[in-house]
Amino acid sequence: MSLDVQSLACARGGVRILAGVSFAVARGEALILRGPNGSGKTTLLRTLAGLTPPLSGKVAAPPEGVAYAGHADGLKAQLSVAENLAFWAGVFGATGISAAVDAFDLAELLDRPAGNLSAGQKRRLSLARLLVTGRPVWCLDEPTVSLDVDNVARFARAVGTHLAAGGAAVIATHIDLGLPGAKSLDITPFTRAHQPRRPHHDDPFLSEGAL
Amino acid sequence: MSLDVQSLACARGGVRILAGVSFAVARGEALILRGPNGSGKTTLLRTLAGLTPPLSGKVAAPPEGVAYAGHADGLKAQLSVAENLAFWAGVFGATGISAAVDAFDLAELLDRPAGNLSAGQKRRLSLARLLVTGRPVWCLDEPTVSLDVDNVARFARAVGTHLAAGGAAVIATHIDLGLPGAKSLDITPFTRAHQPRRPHHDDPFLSEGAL
Amino acid sequence: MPDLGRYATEVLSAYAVTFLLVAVLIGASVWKARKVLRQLREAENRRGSST
Amino acid sequence: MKGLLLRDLRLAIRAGGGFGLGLAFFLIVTVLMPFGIGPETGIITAVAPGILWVGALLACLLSLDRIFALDWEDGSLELLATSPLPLEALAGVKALAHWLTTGLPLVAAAPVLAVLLNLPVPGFGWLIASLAVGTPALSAIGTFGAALTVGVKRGGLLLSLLVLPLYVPTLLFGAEVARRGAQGLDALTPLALLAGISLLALAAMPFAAAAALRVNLR
Amino acid sequence: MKGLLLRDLRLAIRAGGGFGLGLAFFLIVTVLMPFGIGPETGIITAVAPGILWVGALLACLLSLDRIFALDWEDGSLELLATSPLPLEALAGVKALAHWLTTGLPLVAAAPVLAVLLNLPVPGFGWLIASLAVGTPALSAIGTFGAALTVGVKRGGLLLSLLVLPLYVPTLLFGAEVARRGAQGLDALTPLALLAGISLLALAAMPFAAAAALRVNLR
Amino acid sequence: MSIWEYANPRKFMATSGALLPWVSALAAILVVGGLVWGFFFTPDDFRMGSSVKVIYIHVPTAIMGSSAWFMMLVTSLIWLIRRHHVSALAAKAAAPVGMVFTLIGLITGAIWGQPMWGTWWEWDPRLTAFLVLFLFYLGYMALWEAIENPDAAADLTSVLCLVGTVFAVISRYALVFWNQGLHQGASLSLDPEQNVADVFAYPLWTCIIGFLFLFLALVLYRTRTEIRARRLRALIQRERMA
Ligand code: HEM
Ligand SMILES: Nc1ncnc2c1ncn2[C@@H]1O[C@H](COP(=O)(O)OP(=O)(O)OP(=O)(O)O)[C@@H](O)[C@H]1O
Ligand SMILES: Nc1ncnc2c1ncn2[C@@H]1O[C@H](COP(=O)(O)OP(=O)(O)OP(=O)(O)O)[C@@H](O)[C@H]1O
Ligand SMILES: [Mg+2]
Ligand SMILES: [Mg+2]
Repeated sequence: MSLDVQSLACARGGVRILAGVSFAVARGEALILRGPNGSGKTTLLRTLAGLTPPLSGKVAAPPEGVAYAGHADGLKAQLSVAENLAFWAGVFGATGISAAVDAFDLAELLDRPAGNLSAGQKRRLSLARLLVTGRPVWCLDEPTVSLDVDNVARFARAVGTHLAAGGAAVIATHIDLGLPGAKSLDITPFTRAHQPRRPHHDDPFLSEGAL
Repeated sequence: MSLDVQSLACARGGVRILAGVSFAVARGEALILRGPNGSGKTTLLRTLAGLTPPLSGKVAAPPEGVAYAGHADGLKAQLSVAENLAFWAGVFGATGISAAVDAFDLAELLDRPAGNLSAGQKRRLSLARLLVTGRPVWCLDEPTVSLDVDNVARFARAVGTHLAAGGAAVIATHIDLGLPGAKSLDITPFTRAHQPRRPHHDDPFLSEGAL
Repeated sequence: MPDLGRYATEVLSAYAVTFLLVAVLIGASVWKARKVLRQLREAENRRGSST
Repeated sequence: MKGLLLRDLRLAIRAGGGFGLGLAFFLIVTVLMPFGIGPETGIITAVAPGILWVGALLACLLSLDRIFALDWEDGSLELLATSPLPLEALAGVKALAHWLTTGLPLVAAAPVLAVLLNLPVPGFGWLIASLAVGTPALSAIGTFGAALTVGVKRGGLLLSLLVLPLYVPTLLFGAEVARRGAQGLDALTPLALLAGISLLALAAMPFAAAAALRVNLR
Repeated sequence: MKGLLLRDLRLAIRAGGGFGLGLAFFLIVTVLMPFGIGPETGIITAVAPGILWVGALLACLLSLDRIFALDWEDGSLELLATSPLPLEALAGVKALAHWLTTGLPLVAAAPVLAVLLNLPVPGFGWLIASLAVGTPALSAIGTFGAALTVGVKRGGLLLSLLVLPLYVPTLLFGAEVARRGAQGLDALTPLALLAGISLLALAAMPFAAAAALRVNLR
Repeated sequence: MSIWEYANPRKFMATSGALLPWVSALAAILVVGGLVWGFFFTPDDFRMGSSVKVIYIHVPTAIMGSSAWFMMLVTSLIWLIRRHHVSALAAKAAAPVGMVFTLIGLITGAIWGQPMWGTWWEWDPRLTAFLVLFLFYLGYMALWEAIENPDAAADLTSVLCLVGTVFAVISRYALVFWNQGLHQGASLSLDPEQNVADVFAYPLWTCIIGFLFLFLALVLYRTRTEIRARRLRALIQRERMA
């Protein structure tokens, strides 16, 4: 089992957003997170990646950890595409960047400063970073934003390869990614609006009775 | 005729990206710009909005000007949703923000600081800004990024209303927006790769012969 | 060599500093000119061979 | 334009205490200086007007990069540039907002700090006058510098490098007014010259800043 | 970690001349001070060590907000936090990179500026020694401050406010070393104390900074 | 044919290539000749002793240090008004040269100050204004480096040059007001009463003209490099976009 989530409650900025989330993603599996805007996909992914501590419940991730890619690209405008990738390869102890470059067709852009790329090119570069992390579980937040149709397909292939190699992925998205065997999870039932009123609150100042 | 573009050449960072672009958008019409990542949609829209001067050719826009919405949201994290909208309404001399709030269903978010919104909520707010500009021509760069299906439909309705009121819109996007009568323009033929080599260059340092 | 008297250090160091700085300036200019010229040649060749 | 000014003031207050911060920085520099200089009161009194002026100048400097950079980063500057507001007015309003949040509090606080540095009491009036007349020039010149470097990420240091030489005449006359005032000499002439510089800066800078913004937005 | 250090140095150089800028700022502050204080050489010489130390401190201060803010804004900091690199190492490397781009050049340039302020020649050695020993503390403490304020947009002024009080002991002993050195008195004791502060800051700050980062990233 | 023809990069390269050897030779002959003349074949001054020999480098470099800024002002204006690229690049090329000459003027002045005034540095308006000029050079060059798009950099540095000039002039007056000073007045003025003796004046003039030619040679040479670098940049960008 690659990622195992049990009755997780997540908060953002001190407010509980989700509660009672449980699911498991095995090796070779992808899970698509669905839910309307503001339902808490980003919040959940940040908790899975270990950036925000969970309010309650637990996340069992593999010991090598999770690779996270959020709404922001995390690129250095002054460094070239190759330098950006090589830096992350160095941080994660990867051996080379060529596989990542090939998977996202970055060969022609290698010498360009990342700041001069178009929105979709930047996104491709930031997705290529996932391949140099060598991590088994990917947590991706709307990875295909501003990608054109060809590049969405390229991304789907990259995810497919990752899964085939025994990886796992949790992907929040609003569009159809074209990943054949992927399970899908709608997080709406776990949001506050759909939860029963609970006697026990996460915020100690919210317990019953006026002050 | 609302927007009339004649043999326009656009540059980004001093490099010519597009040449020979000509089209016209009449009142009540929408034009969808298509093209793969990095083909020059953003560059073209910035030129239409008057941010970058054209290399050659001309853009005839209505005297009231063009409303532009780019990849960046242009929101102030510390101001509430209502304050953000009211500010732009003030700048553009609009009378109120309630139409914009209704069109993008922002009523529940009005008091929230814009920095605490989710990606899709931010995007809705930044689209609502278009309604308070009161400008007849909208130039939108991938407006539906991170919107869920309901909100894409909401956006399409807002564009429809704008067109019905005699407005016009130029929209770059990779997905299907569900705008019925919209024309579509693929900009690939105007990119450098598809242009004949020209003897005369836009850059005086590129003329033939070594230095 | 003229007798510089008690100002020898001052005068000589002034001249030395001047020569040093001018030499650095000329050296840097030549170095950059060479580098740019070499790179430009390479770029022109690439361009020539590709067309 | 009023809306823009109000927004900028509101942002300055919400984003971590606009008014207070410049003031606090001013206070700290003034307090630190004696630590650096050593405890002899005589020397401190002699250099007090200069320290106060340099402190005011640095407090201005540190807040300059907020003028345009925030709007640049989140895309508001592009949107403002396509709005009906001319860029010259934008630059003027920005300079005004900067002065209101930085210069004005300094003027108000200067006498208190002057006490800390043992400035002679008759000099207080002149100190306040010099700051009141001089700080608008600092804001106007700084707005120009901020417009020049708006495209440079975290260009705070570059901005200081460009702006500080431009601050020289303002600082010279400002400190001269304060110093002469403290010594009971005639301070009207430098004050008039300082006012001249301020007027020049206020009149010319919005145009230079707008030109720089236009280039940077291309 | 080496990769991170190299990246930071490279960024500092590309993003508008990292090494040169701190230096230039130092130079300018040193030049501005006499403008404020007045041209009398005697007074300037008396306050020279203090001015140099305050100048160095401000040059550090102005570049602090680059330490984490850029990585925060573009999302790299989140990615680094989920990487195998412990946040403590990250903070240490960042402090080192900051010192290499800011502190080190200041140490090298100080004697030249000392000439401008007529510092007596025997004091030069002590001035350099005090800066060499003291600036690492400035970078380490500053890194902690930067980690505390990383979530605040353009928190430059807030950062200065937090960090300045923490800088007081370093400044006190540093300027004391330089002053005693210039006057030919014994400067070894304050130098030893300064070294103690530096060691303490270097040892403790990475942990404090990492804790602050962890909170800010939540 | 108008003078603006020379603003075309190709034309400029041809002309400057032909001129450069002559200008450099002249510069070398005049500078070396003037310095040798001054250093070996002039007597000591009755007041300043042998230290007067510093004048042959101090004065020419100081003059060129400020003239270089003036040249940059003119070329910046030409760029802003007529948008000739070579003009902007010439300003960029001149800045480091002017900066180094200013630095030499400062250092030799400081060295000279020690025997003459008993101090390395004095907050004299002349000297201080010169120091401020040096700071302007630093800022100007830093701005060129910081901005990536060459045309935008040319625009912004030109505006900075204009604004900076105005403030440099104001600073000069402010400094005189602030401190009356020690430094020599004009010693090569038209008024024969004030002038230095002819023995010093002739080699001095040779050096001034020599340094002028040295400046010209360096600026021509560096402008050629800048033009090539600009073309290199354009070529590389086109390669990448293709
Ligand atoms: C750091 C110290 C000094 C600096 C920065 C400095 C700077 C200058 C400058 C800017 C000029 C003006 C050139 C022009 O544009 O006409 C100049 C000229 C001159 N300096 Fe200095 N100077 C310094 C020290 C000295 C000293 C110590 C002496 C001799 C006692 C001296 C003697 C002269 C003379 C004779 C001229 C020529 C004046 C003229 O013909 O206009 N300078 N210096
Ligand atoms: N910093 C914050 N402080 C408080 N509330 C926040 C903060 N960030 C987000 N929220 C709120 O938390 C809820 C969940 O946000 P989240 O970003 O997880 O949504 P999402 O599912 O990713 O939405 P989207 O599809 O728009 O990206 C939203 O209602 C949002 O307004
Ligand atoms: N600042 C810049 N300097 C130089 N080239 C740039 C700059 N910004 C973008 N480019 C290049 O210009 C081309 C067009 O970019 P543009 O952003 O217009 O593409 P786009 O069609 O909007 O792409 P996307 O769908 O990815 O947003 C791209 O090849 C890009 O790499
Ligand atoms: Mg989200
Ligand atoms: Mg785009």
